[in-house]
Order: sequence, then structure tokens, then C-alpha cells
Amino acid sequence: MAREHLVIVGNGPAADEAAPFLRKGVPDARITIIGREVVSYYRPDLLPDFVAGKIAEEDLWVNPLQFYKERDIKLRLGQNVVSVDFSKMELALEHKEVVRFDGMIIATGGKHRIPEPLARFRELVLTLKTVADAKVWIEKLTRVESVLVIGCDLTSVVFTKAILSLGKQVTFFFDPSSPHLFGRSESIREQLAHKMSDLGAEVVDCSKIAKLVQTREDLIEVTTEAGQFRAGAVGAFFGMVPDVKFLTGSGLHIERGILVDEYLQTNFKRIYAAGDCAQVYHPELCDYWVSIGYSNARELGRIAALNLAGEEVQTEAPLSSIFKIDGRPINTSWWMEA
Amino acid sequence: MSRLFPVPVISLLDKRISGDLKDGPIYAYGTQGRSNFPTSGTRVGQGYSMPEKRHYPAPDGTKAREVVNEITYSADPSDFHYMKVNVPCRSACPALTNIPAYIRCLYEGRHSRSYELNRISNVFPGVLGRICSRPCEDKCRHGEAELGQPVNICHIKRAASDFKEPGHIYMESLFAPLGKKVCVVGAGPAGLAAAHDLAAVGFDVEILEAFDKPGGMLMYGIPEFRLPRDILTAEIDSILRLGVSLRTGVRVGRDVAVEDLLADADAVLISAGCYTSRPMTIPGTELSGVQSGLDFVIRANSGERPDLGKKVLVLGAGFTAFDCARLALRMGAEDVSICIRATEEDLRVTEDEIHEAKRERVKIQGLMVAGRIVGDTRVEGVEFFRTRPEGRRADGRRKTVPIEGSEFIAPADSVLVAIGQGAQPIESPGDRDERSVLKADRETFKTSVPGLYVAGDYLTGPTTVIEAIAAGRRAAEKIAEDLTGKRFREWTVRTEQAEVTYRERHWDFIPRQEMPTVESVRERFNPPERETELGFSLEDALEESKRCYLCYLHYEIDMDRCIYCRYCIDVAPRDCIKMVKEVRLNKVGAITGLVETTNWKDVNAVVIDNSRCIRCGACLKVCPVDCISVSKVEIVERMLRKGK
Amino acid sequence: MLRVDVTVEVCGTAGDGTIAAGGLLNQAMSESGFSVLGFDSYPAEIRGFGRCVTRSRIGDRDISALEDTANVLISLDDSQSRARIPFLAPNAAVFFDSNPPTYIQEEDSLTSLLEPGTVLCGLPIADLATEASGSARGRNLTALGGFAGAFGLDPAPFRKVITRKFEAKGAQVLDANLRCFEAGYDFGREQLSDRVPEIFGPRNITEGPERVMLSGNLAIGRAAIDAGLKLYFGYPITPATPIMEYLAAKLPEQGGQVVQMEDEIASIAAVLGSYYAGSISMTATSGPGFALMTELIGLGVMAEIPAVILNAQRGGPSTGLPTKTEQSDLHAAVFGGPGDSPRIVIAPTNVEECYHFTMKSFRIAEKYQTPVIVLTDFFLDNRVENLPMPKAGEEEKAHDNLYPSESDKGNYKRYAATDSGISPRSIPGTEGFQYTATGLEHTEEGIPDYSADNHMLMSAKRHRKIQAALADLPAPEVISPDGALDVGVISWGSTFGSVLEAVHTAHEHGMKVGAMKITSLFPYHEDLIRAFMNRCDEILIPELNFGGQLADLIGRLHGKDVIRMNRATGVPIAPSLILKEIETLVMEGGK
Amino acid sequence: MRTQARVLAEKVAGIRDSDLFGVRSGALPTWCPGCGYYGIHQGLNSCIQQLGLPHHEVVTVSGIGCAGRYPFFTNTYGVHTAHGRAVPLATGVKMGNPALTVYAVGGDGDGLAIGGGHLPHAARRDVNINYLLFDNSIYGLTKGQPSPSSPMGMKTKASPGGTADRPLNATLMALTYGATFVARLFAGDPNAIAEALVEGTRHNGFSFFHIYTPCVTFDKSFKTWDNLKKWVHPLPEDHDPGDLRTAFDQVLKDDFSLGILFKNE
Repeated sequence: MAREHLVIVGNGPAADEAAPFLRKGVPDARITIIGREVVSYYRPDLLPDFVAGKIAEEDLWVNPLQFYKERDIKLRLGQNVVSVDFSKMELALEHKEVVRFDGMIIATGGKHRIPEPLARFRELVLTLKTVADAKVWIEKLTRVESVLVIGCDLTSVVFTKAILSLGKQVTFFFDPSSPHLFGRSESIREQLAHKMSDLGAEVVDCSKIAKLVQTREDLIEVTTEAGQFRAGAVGAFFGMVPDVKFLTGSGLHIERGILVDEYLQTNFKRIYAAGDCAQVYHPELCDYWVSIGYSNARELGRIAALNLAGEEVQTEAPLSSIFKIDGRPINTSWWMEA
Repeated sequence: MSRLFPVPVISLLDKRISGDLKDGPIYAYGTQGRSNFPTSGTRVGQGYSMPEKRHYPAPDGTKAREVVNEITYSADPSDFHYMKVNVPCRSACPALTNIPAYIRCLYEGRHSRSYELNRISNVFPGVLGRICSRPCEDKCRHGEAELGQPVNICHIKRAASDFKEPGHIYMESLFAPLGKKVCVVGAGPAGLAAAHDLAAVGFDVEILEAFDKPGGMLMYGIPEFRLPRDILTAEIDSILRLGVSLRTGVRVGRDVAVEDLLADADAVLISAGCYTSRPMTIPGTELSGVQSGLDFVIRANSGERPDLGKKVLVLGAGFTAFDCARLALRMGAEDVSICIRATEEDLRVTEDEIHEAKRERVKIQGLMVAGRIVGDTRVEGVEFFRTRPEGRRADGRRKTVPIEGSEFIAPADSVLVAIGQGAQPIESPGDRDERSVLKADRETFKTSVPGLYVAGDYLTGPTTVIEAIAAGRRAAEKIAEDLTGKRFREWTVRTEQAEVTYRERHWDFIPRQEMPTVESVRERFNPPERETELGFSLEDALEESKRCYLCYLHYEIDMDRCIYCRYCIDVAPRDCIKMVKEVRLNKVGAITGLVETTNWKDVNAVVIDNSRCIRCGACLKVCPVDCISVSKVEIVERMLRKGK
Repeated sequence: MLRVDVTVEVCGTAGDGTIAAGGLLNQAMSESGFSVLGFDSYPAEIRGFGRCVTRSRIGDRDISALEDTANVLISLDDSQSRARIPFLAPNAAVFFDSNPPTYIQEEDSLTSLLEPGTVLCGLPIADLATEASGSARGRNLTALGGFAGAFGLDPAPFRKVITRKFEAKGAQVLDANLRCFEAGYDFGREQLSDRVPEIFGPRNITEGPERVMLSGNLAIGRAAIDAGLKLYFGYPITPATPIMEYLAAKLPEQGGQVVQMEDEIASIAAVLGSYYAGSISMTATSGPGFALMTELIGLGVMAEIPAVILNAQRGGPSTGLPTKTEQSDLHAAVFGGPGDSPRIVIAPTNVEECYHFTMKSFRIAEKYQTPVIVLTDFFLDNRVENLPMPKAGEEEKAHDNLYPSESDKGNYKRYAATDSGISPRSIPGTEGFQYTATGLEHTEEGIPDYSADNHMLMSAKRHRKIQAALADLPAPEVISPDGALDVGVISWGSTFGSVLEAVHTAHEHGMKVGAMKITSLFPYHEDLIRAFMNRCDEILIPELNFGGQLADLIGRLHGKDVIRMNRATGVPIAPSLILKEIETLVMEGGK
Repeated sequence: MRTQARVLAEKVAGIRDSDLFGVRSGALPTWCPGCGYYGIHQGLNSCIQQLGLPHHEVVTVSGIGCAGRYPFFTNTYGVHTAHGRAVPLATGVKMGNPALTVYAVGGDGDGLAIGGGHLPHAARRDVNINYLLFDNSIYGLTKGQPSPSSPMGMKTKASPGGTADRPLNATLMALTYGATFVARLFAGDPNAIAEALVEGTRHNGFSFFHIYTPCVTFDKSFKTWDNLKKWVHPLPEDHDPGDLRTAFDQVLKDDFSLGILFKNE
């Protein structure tokens, strides 16, 4: 009789937390992590520091390969799940390999959201999600002095601080028209605005970006209703949208993220979702909430693993409804997407 | 991914398959393909040159026939079944549009003919090329798992209409006047399609239309930014020019009684569509600022510019809801949300539609259901419950349940309710349903009153344009039969030998061409009626048409000459050629299974599985004994001059 | 120590162009200034079964060996490459087709076996090749390109060697192949270069009761007749010809036939054929003809077809001394021919034995389904003895083939690996027991199979069978007083006659001497021989050859070196010579 | 009609019931896809079936080479012998049990080179076996070296400058050696092969079948499917197989006229 096969899709914080717990819970199962990036797990939350040069690339890496060997966890890196059939409990990889599984934790996290009209100038806009992105920034920052940060999510704040520390000049755009974490409360925005300018960023509260033009290398001209701006580089920070496209049509309940109950189980048995890609329903709230940020992701990863291993662990009342940034509590129980 | 909301395939094909309709004999039996060698019985070494004409016995033992390069016709159910399985796009089309043929025509530069091939089966190519629900693309073989993306069939159709010769006029094949009159009520897609077919077989047709312009939902239900009116009117005119007379502004049942019409004509067809919006049964719908989405769209399409305020909530999940939302933005609204019970995945619209709507900043908010509309005289907002998805309904759509105590209020300046429409009762004799709408048989279209017929959405409830057109055409066929006792056209499967494959392997790797749209959202909004989709350039259209596998081509191996060398299998792009032990058939003689084997003893035949074949032609090129033949198989509508 | 030390494996099924790709890789890398050592292994089949693997070790200094682990695996056929995974170094890079024509299950896939840390380099090999050239034929070059691009190797040398290889085939072919390579190269550079480790170092390294008179031959001929021989196939050769002539006169009387074939190869082939068809037959020849037969004797051993071959030894090598006697074909008979091919070799020492051993050979050949070689020599064949007409008892004549039982029908194993090693042998015309006899290594069912386990199993079976034959083979005879002996003389063939006479004389002189006659030369009765040797202080082996072929064969069984008495004279050894040798040995022993 | 699934199904069922392929073994041939040998295989199968020979009374003997593999793909008794030795071994089989029907198969290398010495004697001995020579003018199993029937100047890995030797004409040889049944055929026409084989098998004596076949893997220039199809053509209508002289004339003036060239009962 073949060993049962538990698959973790994604290789971010949630996945990384889930794997060892899963191994503890089910000592003799096959465990496979399937990650799209070719590199093994690293700390995404440290990327801004990496860009700022505060830490070296090695500092990003978390586990040596030995870690996975010891725990008999199969790493499939640079492999991309393109579809899942939950009736057959099979998933298909990009290179057309079909993998059977008996249980699954989906922890694909989020991907960057670039709303209209910026989307039309996608190639002029940089983001920060992966090591690869970070390296692009590092290379860029060797050549440019000014950076324009549009839209504000958590990363944008940390990132702004990081590049300020490099002595670059930053123009920080609030785009109220585009909903984001702080989109709900004026007061938070003001406070944040102050914080930013204290740090030395030029803060502009303005929406309606008309167009971006690359006037010459390392110079981008941004036309907005609040006038013209120039910057060496433009970064877009409108938060993440769950990376769940490959699941459409699979019959999995998906709204923004993958809908899961308080045990992080989806509408399929033994299929769990954790981290940024999960949209967790909580009975106390009578509503859904979405985890944001590194620590929440790890926590959810752990819970999903324990539950897949047969325990019954509930998520606490929205963990991150009180999510602190620079001491300010932020409600992330819900967020919008254009 | 294929957003598959079930589109019922028109029953005509199914009828042929189920063998209920047995018209027309099987004309002849197929050629054995090109040959360099005698297949049997000849003295050793005879006749190595390619024969000009050859005789082959028919499998049923009837005497042999000339068949090389002969075109054969068949009404055998198994052949219709073959078409259904092997030309998936076409069987998916309610109007049975000959998709591979028109795509190929376009590629060959015969743009007008390409348009005509469409016109023959779906009457409104220019219109459908823009707004069709494209059941075909969900079934396109190119969209199968390892093969990539479906062919952009719909937009090639538009290209055919865009690039046909200017002033192109389609020469209809007409029958002599019959001296009988049919009156069609409602100039919508169904009505117009029916009128066209009736006129074409020689009836004197008059259409009565309640609005002051013909077109029905095409004219009033579909926003102009999707469907420019000149395109529409041109195609309506090409129907009217068959001598169909049109009276607009006449509301049957009010301005004129159905009885009178019946007295005046040999038959009356009611195809009045669905114009009554389904009322929302929650408190507050009477408040000002709340209106039916359909009414809003109709007003907007009649040239009005209703003021909706800044924040608009649209309740509904269909195309109408999206029309409302996108129109609202064009009417000056700033913050428009479509609120749906379930999730995006359950929307009954195409992915492009969602993408474009989002680009125009329409927000789609899921998992919420309206509890009541709040406000004292004017709408101020809507109170929603959160919902939780719970399995699916029989029709495959998602079930959701409201969550107790999850109420929240979303502010709104106006609310558009687009939760579906129904037919409007018309004053007339005949049995009616509980909503006092005329009842009729869905196959024969007959009502309880002799000579009175009902068709289209009015009969079936809201469907798609292509379904309505198909319905209209079927109704016309029935009426003609009832009134004359004969048939004017018949469906047969036409098989013609094809010497070439028309394709090149590398075409299979061309990526799907996407429809270019007006980039800037701003430009889209002024003028608001500007068409959002720009249409393919000729280059794009040609490139896209190359992608079509041309599934109407049939590949076959002649076992009499096959040496079982498996060369074809070796070069096959996928598991489309099989070593077969036996072929399983169902009761009508259609293939239900190829039993494969790798036991050499049991390999009785090497068979091309046309339902897997991507018509790349690789096998044909390598076959050492030339035992692979290609033929072009199409369902055609043959005119029966004498009638049957 | 090598700064650059990379072992690259290209693996695919024969027909994928694996060997070609490996060859181009080697050339290109050496063109680039690396030093390269390549090793290919591929089966004879073009298609079907058969894995092709090329290994290339690439370094920046001279290399003198192959590594056992590979740093890079380029897979042209994942089903074959899977077997190479265990030979991959940690962090190896694996190149494979990322868009195969159909879906594959995890348990059949390459990627599912990879250790954590293996660098996955998937590229749509077939698609790229087809896009580039219209066919997937060039995919080996595309894969190669992907490898080169990924590691950022200089494409120029690759282009150069590809051009060199294909320009002869015309511009089109060359162009197609180049395009395939480029397609892979570009993909590798753009998509894969960021993931592979930098193992090639800096580029462009440039360092670098009524008695009758009977001869041996006649005895053999009579034995054949008495055994019921039906067919004799042969080719004239001294000293065997008389056998054919005798049979040509006698065989027709009993419905048999002598066929003079075109050569010895045809003769042994025909013998095997008739035995396969179920009728007994034989051939007789001498050294040169025997040499020609060795390949088909191998076939007999492998396909387990009986055959009786009489080798009348004469002086050699080559045409040698056609009319002189010698015992120099022992090794050729026992070991002759390639591969582990155990066969039965018996040698009569006198005319009577010529009769009985020939008789016996038909039965043994059939019972043990293998060629039996009867070694005589010119001297034995041609000398005439007077002896009672030898007559074989019925049991001696009895045929002894193991037929398959009806119950085997449906799952007949022609080569079943039984304990005895003997498998049921069906005869053509028997329904339901069709099989193909083959010279290829095969399974118990007779299907070709080169797997290690199978070759081990079947080799063991064949050796087991031959050893089992000892039960039916004549045991060595000892002529000696009891107790310890100063000298033991061991001999075979015609020479034994001389030995026997010499030893008898020695006994008369009161010497403690013994003689042993060995007639079963392969297999031989090891324990009996050893027992005899243990009683002897010295072992003397006189032979009519230069090297001492019997001494070589059994000498090892003695505690110390045996004393060889070799004569390459072409004439029999006189008993006196042997006796003299014995005396000297006894003297020395006494001192 | 071609779209008639019924016709297809009946056809396949027909083939199954005819047991045409009962002569095959269960093993899938290891020949390259597209190999001409499949055509010959097809021809021999239908011959055995047409003659209604019990499979256990047929012995197929082969040498080495791609053709050597033949016996593994049939349900008859078989011997896969050493290189070039099919004919003498087949002789032994036939003489060993004359009740058996014996087919010897081999390639041009097997039959004209290493085994070339056996053909004349099998012919003059007129032993009642049937010898099928698969002539593709190339060594396939060893990956493409020239064979005794390769045309002069043929370039291969082993003859980069082109072969210097003149090709052998197997048909001419067989006639010369006095074979009593000689046919020349083409792998692309299994039906013709079957018919010739039926006649040849009935013939009491040595029957020689010279069969042109391509090697799709290693010969891209000479005996390719396309070339052979272009070249081959039937013997003249009036050709008299009873007359050795006309047979010679045919063979000397035309390498590609196919059919039964000579037959002497």
C-alpha cells in the first residue's frame, strides 16, 4: 500500500511553517512542497532590508537542503502547478506531470496588483515580491537617485523607509481612488503621511494618474491631475491579490481568496489553504478576513498543517484585525479589489 | 480555463443522431483514398501507378460506385454523431455555423464568402462577431489541456464582416412565391431570423414591432459601445430586402388584436422576446433611484442620459448587469459595483467581459445578497448579508446561503436591479401559463390556436442571441412545413475528398490573438457610444485563422493497404493515432470507443482517432504506402427544389 | 585538482540522437579549450528496448578517468533517464522536455525522482525543435543548446561542430540543425541561466567376443549408425573425412543421408537445424574446421540446441600439420569461442571408447540440450585395434529428451531455470509450444533480455546444467596400488595408452606410482581428481602439445606445481619416455 | 461512406475474425516506425493465412540484422541464428523434418555478404525452403554502413568518400545459381508479396524472394520509400516465368520490374 501523499503548493512563509509541522503530525506520509520559484525558501519580509543593503543575500535563506532531507520532505522547485482536479485528487504541473495526492495545503500567497490606469504602463513600473524583484531594485538604485512610490500597502511603507536610508529621495503617492489597506480610514492615512514626511519622503495625496512616459533612460515622467512628477524609478504598491488563478474551474470555493472555514479547510475534505491566498470565514465576525503579512502567514501555515494532520485547531478571532504597523493598529479583516 | 456555463446545443443535431429523423438515403460509400498499389486480387506486381478512377464495393454489398473525387451525401445518424463529436465548435453552435469553413475562407482571402458562410446559418454575422456568447470557443479543440488556447472564433467572424468587399451583397437562393402570408410579431433576433427564412422560401412576410426601430434586444438591450448601430441596421436591411414588410411602433394586443392578424395571415409567429424585468422581492424597491436594469439599458439605448448620481450598485450577475455597470460609468457615475450572491467564477459572462469591466473600474463584490434597500424617499443604500457558498444547484450554478447577523450597509445613489427578465403577456386567444403568457410546444412551436406560433425568448425565457436566431430559424422551418406540407431544405452530411491538409505544423504554435480594445478608459467614455473593441487587423485575423485545426477535415487509414509500420504513430503530435483491437459502436452506429492494445497479435488496425486528431498532417506526410486519406466533412443545408 | 570538473550525461532511447548529441558536446567542449573524456554505451537495437547513455567528463586540465556521478543530465527520454538519477551528483542540473506530447504520471516522471537541490532545467525541447525546423527530429540539438545556453557557454564552438557534422548533408539539413540548436540556446540563456550553478568557471580556457579390426573413425561411424543417426552434415578435412565416407555408404541403408555442405559453418548450422527440428545428426571435422564452428557452437550453447561435433585433432595452429597427431585443441574445445559458453567435452582414449563415447554423445547432447564435442586425434582416429565388435546396450541408445507436458500449454517456458538446469524442449510440429531459439541472451520464455538479473540467472542455469551432466559422464579411472604414491601420472586421449603401459612397468619395478585416465574434460570430476592428487607426492602430466593444456586445466587442483611433460612433435609419446620421467621423479623423491 | 463508423468497426472486426494476425506473436516489433519490414511481415502473415498452414508446422529462421529479429514477432517456431547462417540452418530444419514449412529471412548483409557463400549451394541443392532476402542496401542494426547491394558511390559513415565497390544483384545471382523459383518484390505491396509467397511456398524446391525495402533511419538517399515507389513497376504482361532466358533478359535490362521472374516445376 502506497504511503499517503501530502502536497504543499507554494513555498512561502505559510508553506515553510506548515511542512515541519506536517512531518511531525504524520511521520510516515510523503510530503512534497511545490514552489514556483527556483530558489528554496527565503524571508520575503526581509526583502526591503536586502534592497537597503542592511542584510546580505545569504541572510535571506532559511533552511539548508539538509533540513528537507532529514525530514524526508521532497522539494520541487521551479515547478508550477497549472491545474488541480479535486475529484481525482490529482494536480498537473506545467511540464505535464500528473501528481496524485491525498491531502493538500494551498499556500501560494499573493501576487502584485496593478490597477488601471497603471496597468497600461506595466513595463515602466517595478514591484517587490521576489528575490528577483529585489535584485532588479538593487541594480536600479545604483543608477537612480529618486524613486516614486505609488499606492500604499504595508510593503510600501517599509520599502520607503529602506530606500530613504540609502539616501534616495522618495515621492510617496497616496492614491485614495484605489482602495488599499488604509483606504478605509482617513485618520490612518494622515498619520501615515506625517510619518512618511518625518522620514523625509515627499508625500503627495493624489489620484488620477494620466500617464507615465520614459523620457530617457532612468527617467520617468508621471502626469497626474496634481501635476507632473519626475523620478528615476516608479514602484507600485497596491497590496497583493491571492494567487489562485490556477484553481479556477476546480470547483474550489473562491471569492477573492480561497474560502476556508475557521479550521482553514476548504469546501473539499483534506484540502486546506493558508496564508495570503486564504479568505478565512470566522463565525464570531460573521464575515471573512484575509491574513496579511509574514507572521500571520506562518501562523496560518502551522494551523493548516496541524488540522491536515488530524488535529482540530481553530484560528483565533481575526488574528490580524489588529495588525500593527509603526505602532498603529490596522484592520485587515476585509479588503477590496478593483 | 473555460468558463463553461451550459449552453444547450440545438436539438436538431441530436434528432439526427437519435435517428428520429430518417430523411434521405445514404448516398454512396467512401473512396479508399489515394493509392499507388492494387489493394487486392490483382496479379503480382500489377498496376503500381495511381488510378484515375477506381471502383469500390459498398460495405452493404450494393454494386460499386464511382467515388474518386465524388461528393457524397448522407443523412445517417452516425454521420451526424461524427460531426457532433469531431467538429466540436460547430456542434456547440445553436445555429450550426460552419466554423472551420468560414475560418478557412477568411484565410484564403475570400472574406465575403467567409461572411456568407456565416450569414447562411446565423443571419447576423456582424452582430454575432461582436456580442455572441461563443459556446463554440469553450469546445474548441485548440483549447484542450495540452494544446493551449481556443481559437478566437467569434472575432474571426467579426473580421469576416469587417473585411468583406465594401457593398457586398449576399445572393440568397430563393424559392418562388407561395402566395401565403405569415405575420411575425417582434423584430428581434428570433423574429428577424424567422422572417428571413420564411421570405426566402416564398412567403409573404410582415413584421410588427412595438419599438420604433427594429432589432429588439440587439437594438435596445445591447449598449452601443458593444454593437455599433450601423452594423446592426445593415444586417437587418439585408433581411428586409427580401421583401419583408416592417411596421414599427405597433404594439400587438394593444394597437392591433392577434385575432385580426390571424384573420389576415395564414400564420402568426409571436417572437416578442422578454422585456419584463423580474421584480426584486425585498423592501425598498419602490424608492426613487431604484430601477430595473433592463429599463435603464433600454432608456440609455434610446438616447436618453438618465442621471444615476455618483455611487451605483448593480444587483445581478448576467450580461445585463455588466451592461448596466459599464453604461452607468459612461453616464457619469463614478463608483459602480456589481454585487453578486456568489463569486466571480459563477458569473455567466466571458472572462474578457470581466477583465474589460474591471479596467473600466467596475468593482465586482462577491458573497453578498441584498436584504433591503434603505432610504426614506430616495435610495440611500442597500443592506447586504454576507453569504456562504454551499454546493451547486442542478444546473451547475453555485448555491449560497446568507449568514445570520452579517448585515452591513453599502451606500448608494442609485440601484440597478438586473436579476433577469421574462416574457410579457400579450392579449390573445389560446392557452396561457400561470403568468398568462401564451403557451406553445417547444418542438413544433404550435399554440392551442391553429396558425398561431410562438418562438424565441418569448417561448423559452431569456437565452442568448445565437440561441434566439436558431430558434427563429427552426420555427420558420416548422411553419413552412405546416403551411405547405413540404420541406424546402434538408440537413445532410457532405463528404468531399481533400487532397491536401491545408495546414502547416508550426501554425499550431501561434499564440491566440486577443481582441484589441481602446486602451485609455478615458477615451472609451467620450463619446460614450464609442465601440470598445477595435476589431482585428487583417494580419491578426489571418494569423488567428491559421490557428484553426480545421476539424471538418477527416483523416482515415485504409486498412487494406496499411502495413502497420506505426510511422504515423511515431510522428503524431499526441495520442491521436491508436493501435486498436476493436471499435465499439452504439445503437446508431457511432463510435463509442477504440479499444487499444500493445499486444502485436491483437493489433487489428491502426486507427486515427479524429476526436483527438489536430489535423497537423504529419501522418499523411510520412505514410509509406499512402493509405491515409483526407476528406472534408460538413453538415450542409441542401435546397429541395421539388420539396420532399 | 581540477578547477572545472563537470560530468555531463546525455541519456535517451536509441534513435533519439543521444550518441550524436554526446559526440557534439565532446567536440564542442574541447573546441572551447576544455579537456574532455567521453564514454558511450548503446544497444544494437535501433529502436525498441535499449538505453543510450553518453558520459562526458569535462575539465580544465587533462583527465584520465570517468567520474561515477554526473553534474549535468540531459534527458532526451525521461523513461530512460530515470535510471540515471542515482548517478547524479548533489545539485546536479537536469535538462528535460517541459512540454511532452501527453501527460505523464508522477511515478513515470523524471522530476519526481530528483533529490532536493537538484536544479530543474525544463525546456519545451520538442516544441522548440518543431518550431525551429518543422520537425522534432533535431531535438537532441535543441536540448544541447538549452544546456549550453543555460551555462552561458560560448555558442560558437557548438555552431562550428554542428556545421562540421551536417554541412555534408546540404544547407537545408545544416540550417535546420543550427536552428534547433539556437532555439534551445536562446531558451536556455533567457529562461534557465539564472538557476544553474557556475560550474564551468571563466569561459574560453586556453591552457589546456569375435574380434574385429577397428579404427577410431570406423568405431565412430558404427556408433553413429547404431545410434540411429539420420543426417550427417560435413565438409572434407583430414583426418575426419573417413567418417563421412563411411557414413555416405552406410547411412542410406537406414534411410539416412550424408550431405556435403559448402563449409564447416554450414555443416554445424545444419546440424543445429536438424536437431532443432527433432532429428539427431552430427558433423565431424578437425582443428581448422572446428575453429570455423566456434560461433555456432556458441549458438548451440545459448539457444540450448543439441549437437554432436567430432573434432579429430591434428597439428596446428592454422593448417599446421594436417597429417600429424596432436592434443592441442583441448582449450579450443573447452574454452573456444566468445562468452561464457559451457559445453560438454569428452575424449576417448581408445577405439572402444570411440564407439561408446560417440554413442553416449548423442544421448547426452539431447538430454542436456547442448553441443557435445568429442575430441579424438589423428593417432586415435587412424590407428587400428583389434577388439570385440563394440555393441551398445539399448539403455545406452535410449533417447532422453525432456518434452514439455500438456499442462505447460499457454505458459510454456522453453528455458525454464530448473534445478537441474534442463528445461522442457518442444519439437516443431507440436501445437501450442512454439518458441524462438535465439543466440541473444533471453528470458525463460525465450524473449531477448539484456538485464543484469536475467543474464546472471540464465548463465547460472546453463553452467548448472553442464555441471549436472557429470552424473552421465565417464568418471576418471585410477590404476594404482592403495596408499600414498610417489608419482601420479594423469593423462587424456591417445596419450593415455602410453601412460598406462609405463605405469604398469613401474609397478613391476616396485615403484609406488599411479595413473589416472581423464575422459571427461569438461565438466570434469574435480573431487575425484583432487583425491588422487592428494595421494601423490608428484603429479606428472604428459601431453602432445607445447603448453600443457590439461595441466593448465586441472593443475590448480594439486597442492603444488604439477610436472608437465609436453611434446609438440606431432608423434605419439613412447611409453619409455614417460617411464624414464617417472623414474627420475621417484629417485628425487627418495632423496 | 468514410464517415461511417460502422464500416470502420466491421472492417476491424473482420480482420480480427479472419485471424490474419494470429500469425503474429504478442511482441511489438522493435523495427523503426516506417520500416519496410512491416510490409513484408504483413505479406508473410497473409501468405501463411491464405495457405492455412498450422502455425506450429511453420519454422522461421533468421540471421542477424534488423531482419534477424523477425521470428520474435511471429507465432511460429523460430530460430534466430548467427550472422549469415539462416539458410544452412533452415536447410537442416527442413531435412530434419520435411513436414515443416520453412522460411528463411535475412537482410542483404546477412544474405549477400557474410552469408553470401550459402546462397549458391542452397539453390543448387534445391532444398524445399523459402528464402526472403530483405534488400535495403544498408546495414541498419549497426547504424548505417554500406552493404553488398549499396550502389557505387553511396556515402555512409563507413564510406565517407562513397562506396568503391559494385553492387550485387541478388535476383541475377539466384537465377545464375539455378534457383527454381525466383521472385522480385517490394515491401510497399504486401498483397503482391503474399501472392508470390503463396506460389513460392507451394513450389517444391528452393524459392528465392528478393524484396526491395527502405531503411527509413539510415538511408535517406537511395532506397527511400519515395524513390522505390517511383522506380518499381510490374513485369510486362507477357512475361513468361517458365523461360529462364527471358528471366535473365528482364533482370539484365531492368532492375525494378517486379513479379515472379522464373519458376521451374
